[in-house]
Amino acid sequence: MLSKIVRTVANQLIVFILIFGLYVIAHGHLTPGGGFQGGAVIVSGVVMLLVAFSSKELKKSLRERVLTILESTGALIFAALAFAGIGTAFFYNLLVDTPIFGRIPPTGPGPGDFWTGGVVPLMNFAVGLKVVAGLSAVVLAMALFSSGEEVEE
Amino acid sequence: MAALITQAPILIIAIPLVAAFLTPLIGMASKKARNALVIVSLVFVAFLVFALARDVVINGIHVYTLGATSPGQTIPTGFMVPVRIILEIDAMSAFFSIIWSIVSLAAAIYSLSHIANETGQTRFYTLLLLMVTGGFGMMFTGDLFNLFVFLEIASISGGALIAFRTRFGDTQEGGFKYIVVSAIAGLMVLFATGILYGQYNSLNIAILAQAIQYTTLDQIALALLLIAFAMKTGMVPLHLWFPDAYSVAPASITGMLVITSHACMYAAFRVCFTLYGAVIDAPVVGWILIAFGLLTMFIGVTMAVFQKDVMRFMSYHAISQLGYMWLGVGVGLAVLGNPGLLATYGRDAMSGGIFHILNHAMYKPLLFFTGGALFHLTGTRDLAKMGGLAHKMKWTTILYIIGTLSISGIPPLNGFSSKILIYESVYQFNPIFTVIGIIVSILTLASFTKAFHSAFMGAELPEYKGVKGVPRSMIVGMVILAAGIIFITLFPAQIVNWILHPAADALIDRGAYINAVTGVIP
Amino acid sequence: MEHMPLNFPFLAAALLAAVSFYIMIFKKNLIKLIMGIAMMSSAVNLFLVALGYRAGGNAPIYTDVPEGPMVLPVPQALTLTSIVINVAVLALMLTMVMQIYRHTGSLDSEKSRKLKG
Amino acid sequence: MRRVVGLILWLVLVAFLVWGALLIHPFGYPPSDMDDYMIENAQEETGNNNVVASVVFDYRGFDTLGEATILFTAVTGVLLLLRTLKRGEGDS
Repeated sequence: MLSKIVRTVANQLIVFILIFGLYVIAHGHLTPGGGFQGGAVIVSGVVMLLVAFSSKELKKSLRERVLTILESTGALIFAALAFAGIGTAFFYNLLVDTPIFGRIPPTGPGPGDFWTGGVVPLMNFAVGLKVVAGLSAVVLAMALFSSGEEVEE
Repeated sequence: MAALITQAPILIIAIPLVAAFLTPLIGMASKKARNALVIVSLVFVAFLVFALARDVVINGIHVYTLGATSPGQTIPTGFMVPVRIILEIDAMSAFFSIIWSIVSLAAAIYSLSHIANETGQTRFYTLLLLMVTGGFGMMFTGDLFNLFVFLEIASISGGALIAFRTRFGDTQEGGFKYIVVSAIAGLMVLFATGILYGQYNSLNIAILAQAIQYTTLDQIALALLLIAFAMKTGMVPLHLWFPDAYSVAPASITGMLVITSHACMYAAFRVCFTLYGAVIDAPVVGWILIAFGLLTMFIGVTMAVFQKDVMRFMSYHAISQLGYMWLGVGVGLAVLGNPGLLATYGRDAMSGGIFHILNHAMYKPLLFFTGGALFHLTGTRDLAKMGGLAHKMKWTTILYIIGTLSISGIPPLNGFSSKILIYESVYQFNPIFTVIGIIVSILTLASFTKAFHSAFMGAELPEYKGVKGVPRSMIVGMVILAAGIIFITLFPAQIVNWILHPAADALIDRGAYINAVTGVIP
Repeated sequence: MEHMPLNFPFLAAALLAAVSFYIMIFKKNLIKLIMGIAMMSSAVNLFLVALGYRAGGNAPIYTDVPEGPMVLPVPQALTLTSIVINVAVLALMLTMVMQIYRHTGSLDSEKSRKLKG
Repeated sequence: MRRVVGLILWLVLVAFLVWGALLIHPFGYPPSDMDDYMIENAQEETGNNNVVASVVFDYRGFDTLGEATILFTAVTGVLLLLRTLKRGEGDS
């Protein structure tokens, strides 16, 4: 556990890291970024917490069980979105031209419209959830292991 | 049913995948439900594989374009090359997927009691299903980068499963070696993919096969691909990691690893015959495969003779048997440019090599499973410490004898049918190879007899008086494979006509593979 | 932009790969071996991205993009996939090294070799 | 002996790598049939302004599913290997 200054600053900073990560995930279909990148940004915040507080402290609020459930859920949402198009073909983008994220942007350069992309934004969210839960679990497990504790089954 | 067959290629990959994602959630609620999910999904996948394979043999190649407006639309309207990932199943892929579905089912059933006393079972089954996904993906994909992705899925899950028993140090080393070799092989495949993409701006195997020029860069890519896949199959100069990894894994996983090495062999065949088929310097590459195949056969068996550890001993035999397949297919490749010789013996040699893959996929996991049963009962892998176990494990003894006779090529059993096919055809190519093959076969029989003697025969040892028999699910897993062996033994002609010749022809006939994507009716 | 002399980015990727091969062949420490593999994956990623560059191109994103050609999108997607795959492989390899260290107390690939064959 | 063999192997590899790097197409002028199709049609077909996102999640979405699967595999593997062994110390 590091000094009180570091812990306080980390406590404040994590909010901004979360917001930035969510922004990167949410705008994956408009600007550079996406689920993996935004997820990695949020996990960097988790690593910061891990450094500022000890892994034992963090374990109290981030249960491995919860992380496993979240990761499986994210993966299942992703697979379900891919399965949704199986009426035509697996991975068919069936939300294009529908009310949900279905607008088609005008061809060529443009300002960008959030409600476009079909299933892509939803997949970004699913992947983001998966990456955050999965990589946090890995980082936490490694930290716990090297501090002599072991992961629950 | 027709719709199911149309969707079968993706369902075969996606069902184990979704089951793997579900396993951690269901495993928290109930162990029984989790085991049922694993077995039911694998049984359903096996059913789909058989239906699809039947359809492929009757109606020809299946293609499935992911995300297109219809699965058959490989190329977007008004354009020349495919932009989406295409799954392509010809008789060769169907053949390998049949093997994979049977062995993975047997391994899953075997695991039910083999790891019953361990912690972390839910994660074990999750990884097992992911490994199944990776194997099917490698066999079905028609896209080079997708092949790399599934290769990595199969090898990462395999590496983690090898290291499953974390309380032993050697499992960690074996897993680490496997994962390092896989990572290097994967990066080599990725390098080669990049080289081919940079020249032809496509990732589809059929389109690349159509466009390929055999420039120097293509030759470098070919070398990278072949070395990578040969490294993953444990060909001799690159085999040092192979027994270390195979001997320490749980026995069910070792059985599955044998088939992942066959999947890598499939990828190597795909590269040699389909991707580079038109331009490849066939005699040179064929002779290289033959030379390394013979070396693999010989060194594998000579190393096996000295092993005391039952799983290491079987791993070296696995290396040695893989040499037969390289030999058979290498002879086929060496005469690929010569239709006359190809018809006289080339096609038979290839069928023999492929037949040997089928046989090996049945008896080698069976032998590994019996080795695992020995370990399960005695807690040691050292042959010198075993003895008199036939009293305790009657079924295992019988199954071990079936496996031994099969691997040594004793006449009535299936190992003989494939070896005789290889010997006969290779004899016409070069008689010395046949002699080497027979010598290796005799050494195999001798060393397996010796191992049989030290593990099963003799008086019952006092320290194994109290042990219980082999649990039932392990016996069931082994019996599935033994039933496969007996089926092949009883109907060799049907197997050759219905499975092996279509598979060998699919390798030779690269035009059909390309036309299935480009849509040109020959 | 004119032709870069001697395909400089490809040469850089080749040299990075050469350094990583050197580490993998000659270094005995397992952590260094892992670093070699990480460097090799960086070399492959650099190679893939360099394949897709088009002279004077913009990023292939239509949101507020200036006029001009766009670089190829597929290599960028491949690189993204490859980066994530390498993260996964590295995580697993490091875990195994942690376990090896726990069992043998050493990171030397010669010393920790219990298996012979 | 081992060092000499390693050195020769390494020099051969480096020679091949540099040779390959010199042979590949000039930097900045790649062949681009497939990619041009994507750049032109991504907005219309997938509704994405970001062509890379449309390649990652639509044209080559299956790769991304595989990639997510690999991450899932690795996480499961890491948690499997670092698990506690408190229960079940029996024979395997």
